[in-house]
Amino acid sequence: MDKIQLAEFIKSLDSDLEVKEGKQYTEVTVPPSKIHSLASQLREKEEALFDFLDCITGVDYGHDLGVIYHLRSTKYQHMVVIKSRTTDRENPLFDSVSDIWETANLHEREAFDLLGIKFANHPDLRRLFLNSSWGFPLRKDYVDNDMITW
Amino acid sequence: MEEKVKDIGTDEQQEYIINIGPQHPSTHGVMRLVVSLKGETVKNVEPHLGYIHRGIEKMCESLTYPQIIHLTDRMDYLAAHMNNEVVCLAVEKALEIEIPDRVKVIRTLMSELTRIQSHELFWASYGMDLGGQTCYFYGLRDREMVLDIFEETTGGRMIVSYNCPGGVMYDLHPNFQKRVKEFLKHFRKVLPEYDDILTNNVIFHERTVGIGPLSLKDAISYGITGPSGRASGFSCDVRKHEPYSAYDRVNFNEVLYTEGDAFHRYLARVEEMRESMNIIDQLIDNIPEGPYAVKMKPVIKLPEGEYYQRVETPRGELGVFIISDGNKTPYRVHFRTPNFANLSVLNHLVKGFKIADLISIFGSFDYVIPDIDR
Amino acid sequence: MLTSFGIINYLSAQSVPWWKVFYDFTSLTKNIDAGLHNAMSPFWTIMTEMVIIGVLFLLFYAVVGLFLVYAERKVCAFIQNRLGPNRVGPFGIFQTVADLIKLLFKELIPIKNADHFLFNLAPYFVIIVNFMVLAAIPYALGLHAIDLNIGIFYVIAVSSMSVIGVLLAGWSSNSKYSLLGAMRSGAQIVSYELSVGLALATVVILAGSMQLSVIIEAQRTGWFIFKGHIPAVIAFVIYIIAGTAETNRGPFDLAEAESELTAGYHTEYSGIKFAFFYLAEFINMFIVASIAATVFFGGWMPLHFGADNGFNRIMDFIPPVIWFFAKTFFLIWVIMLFKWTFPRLRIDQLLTLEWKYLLPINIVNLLIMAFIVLMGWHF
Amino acid sequence: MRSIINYLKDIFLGVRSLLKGMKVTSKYFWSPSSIVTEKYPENRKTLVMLERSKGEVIMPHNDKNEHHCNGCGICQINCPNGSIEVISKIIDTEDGKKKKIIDRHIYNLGQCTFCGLCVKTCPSNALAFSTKFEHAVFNKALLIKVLNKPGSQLMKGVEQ
Repeated sequence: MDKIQLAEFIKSLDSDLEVKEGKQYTEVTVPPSKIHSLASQLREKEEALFDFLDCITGVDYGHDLGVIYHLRSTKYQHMVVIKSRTTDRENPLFDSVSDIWETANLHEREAFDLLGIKFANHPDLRRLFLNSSWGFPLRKDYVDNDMITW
Repeated sequence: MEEKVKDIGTDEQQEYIINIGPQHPSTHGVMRLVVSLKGETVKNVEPHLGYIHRGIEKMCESLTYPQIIHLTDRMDYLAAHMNNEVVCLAVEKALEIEIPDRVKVIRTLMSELTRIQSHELFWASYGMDLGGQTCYFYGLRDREMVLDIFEETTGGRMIVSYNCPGGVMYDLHPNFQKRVKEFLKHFRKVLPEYDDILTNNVIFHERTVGIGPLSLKDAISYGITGPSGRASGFSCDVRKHEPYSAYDRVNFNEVLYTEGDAFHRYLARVEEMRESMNIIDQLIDNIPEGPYAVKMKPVIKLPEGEYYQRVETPRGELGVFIISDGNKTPYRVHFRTPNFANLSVLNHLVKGFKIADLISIFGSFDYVIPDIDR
Repeated sequence: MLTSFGIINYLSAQSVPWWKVFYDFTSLTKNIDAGLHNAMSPFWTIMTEMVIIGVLFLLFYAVVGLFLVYAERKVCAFIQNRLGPNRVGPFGIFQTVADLIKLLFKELIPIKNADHFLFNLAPYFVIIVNFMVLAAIPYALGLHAIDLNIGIFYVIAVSSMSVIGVLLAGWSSNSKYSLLGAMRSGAQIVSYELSVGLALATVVILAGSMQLSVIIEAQRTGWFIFKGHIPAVIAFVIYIIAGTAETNRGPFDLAEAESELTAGYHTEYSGIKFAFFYLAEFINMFIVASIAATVFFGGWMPLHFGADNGFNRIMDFIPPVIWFFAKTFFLIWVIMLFKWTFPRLRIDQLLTLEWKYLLPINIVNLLIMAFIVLMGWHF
Repeated sequence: MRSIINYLKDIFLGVRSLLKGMKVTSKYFWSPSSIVTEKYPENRKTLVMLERSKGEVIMPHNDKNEHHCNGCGICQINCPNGSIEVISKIIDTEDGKKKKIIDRHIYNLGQCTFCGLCVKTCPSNALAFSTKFEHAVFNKALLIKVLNKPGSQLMKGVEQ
């Protein structure tokens, strides 16, 4: 399946999806509420079979907080990028995909730790690197008060 | 006395909890594993990270692209060259620069040398984890020759900082080819000794065969890449599936096994050293002439967009995801590091094995802790 | 007073060159004993002799312990293509002395929740057991503190007590690593006692006695490893494996298991108490090697083949002391080679090795040996 | 019967593999020429570092105490972790013009990560790496070095 067919296929899954051709990969923008259903369809459907999750990147866009998923199929070797954004900076909530790909467990904990993005239904959402009193360092409005100088 | 009896609690709560780390001989760095035991049998393992978290992703947001490279050296310090390369490849792809053939071959040669020295250190430290301390010194002895090759050309031994966007920092040293051939000759001689000491050793077999088996389905779901994934039959070699640099012009085998236990993870790495030697053999005499770097603008600005690039490090697939807003510094950089993904499977694998097997399984994944923490 | 101590008396009276002493210590010790008897009452004679022997053993313990630590470091360095200690003294021979002085001055860190009495007792337990075994070993002709008629039995019985010191150390430290190490060590030593005992029993059948001096005398016409041929070789291999395991050395160093339990049962010990454990480990190795040398390689007996012949007489020129220590240190080298070559076993594999392999082979071997002795098929 | 044969075969193969390993280690034990470690402080005289080895950043001066640095500050801009500070001053030249020259080139060895960007990007090749590697000092402040020697001047002919 080439990129165009893939884009057509993803469009057919849900009419709300915004599918566009990025520079490298097919990019799908999806509202936070639909991430889990889309992800499980991409994982299960025989035409797509995205069984390998490369990485989950949390991004602070200034106003919005977003999550970017890089998915790959080990059978067809094609790749898709799923993006999702929310404007809620206080309580950004996305659906966890750790029940679909086990590796998402740590990636989501990392995103939570560094950007404060929460994942619903995550089995074990705790800070990963930093202690609980620390801010969220990868947010653009993060101020480092303890700058070490010498 | 009475109180003490009360404290023991129910059978469920009776866990013998041991902290392995942050300072421990076999965690290979500062990492803490909280292990719940029943007798000597492991019930649960919980990794505690962050002891060496330096915020490299945050620091990258305030540095220009050439400056990022020296930080990536410090993630997976055993594969510093590949970490450099992945950023350079991403930048070059974004700028759509055509890279000279010489640079591609130099990068491939250096990558394979890096892979050999990293796997040598794995061999050395895995032997030491299992109690054969002599392995450690033999491994380091031969690794020293590779480090000398690095030092002669790049000036650095582990932290090479050899790549830059558009090429490499310096040309190859005139002695490079001679030294590499010397090393290969020596290494071909000592590799059978490695087998005699460890690979064929009956005690080593007892300690690793059948320990921590990982199925193909789990390997994909947990995102296990590199030799660890290939030991489970997961064909995930980026060099094969998405060739970069000069990998499209060399012949090599992707080492695949199906057992997925600690022994085959070990064996995959030892075999990869042989494959790497083959790749170097094919390239070392045909290094094309030409410039060692493209002339770049003094200030590199990436066009707005998102760029994802992956390479194969000795431990698995390393991905870099750069979001650029058109400035000279990236808007967001995310590293998909192989060790981070490989770590997630640890708890799944060790349950029900002995504490000695925990060390064996942990060692067989060849974790580099700074790469996990970043 | 000095003249009555015998040594000068002996040397002047016997009119033999002084170096002849090295071939036979019997008359020297007898003369000292006689001299002491002349000088004082029997009670004080025994007391004085015990003090002299005690001091000699203390010195011997320290010298052998320090030398073995040095030897181990050099041997492992050469195996690993390193130089090893080379700073203190020529070739670093005083390195271990310097280490000992450092350990003497180091603070003994008190552990808050440890059982202090047992915690302090444990290292001495290990050391005392060592001394008790050292007393029974014949170092040369006549250089033998007590020649018990149940020598081998005594050695087996006493040496197995050292596990109590290890268990005490692990239990009383109140540390999780220590406890795991001690429990492993307990299971290990109890199991491997069997193999050590049975392997030695094989030789006892061949020699017909448990007395070490008789066993050595029986090897005047050839060492047991040659006389008993196949069963003796099997017994020796089993003994050296089980002995290595009993001393908690690699590849059986599960009690320490550096990469798993940091330092096992002596994790919490510091300073000189740690040094006691450390020295005891090396003296244990010396004991295992010297017992093996005594029962399989004739102890101080020079290399003899058959009855009186020219070859035997040439071999007799080398003093028995040198024969004994050469054999012992060769075996120690082999044990060190084990440690620095092999990876460590897991606890269940360790027990499998003992109960499934060493013990059955050993029992069959014992039967074969008994049969061979009955039929007179040995040399 | 088969199980007994397998049992004995296991023992035989196991012992053989162990002996093979011991052969390798004892081979190295008896060949002192294979020792690779060196007696470091003693062999200082004969120790030759590889020429490109990154020991520290220096500013080469010729025998007339002249260097190439004109104080442009590109190394300072390129340094990723702020370990270089170039302080320049304005002087009057003989022909009455104002001119910017370097006052002090401050290099903090303690922060340097040896990425080599300063040496590579310097437009007038004023910086280089030396192979000196013995940097241990008792005071962190001693690691902050001034690279241009006192009284040194810009070499004639390399001015912009």
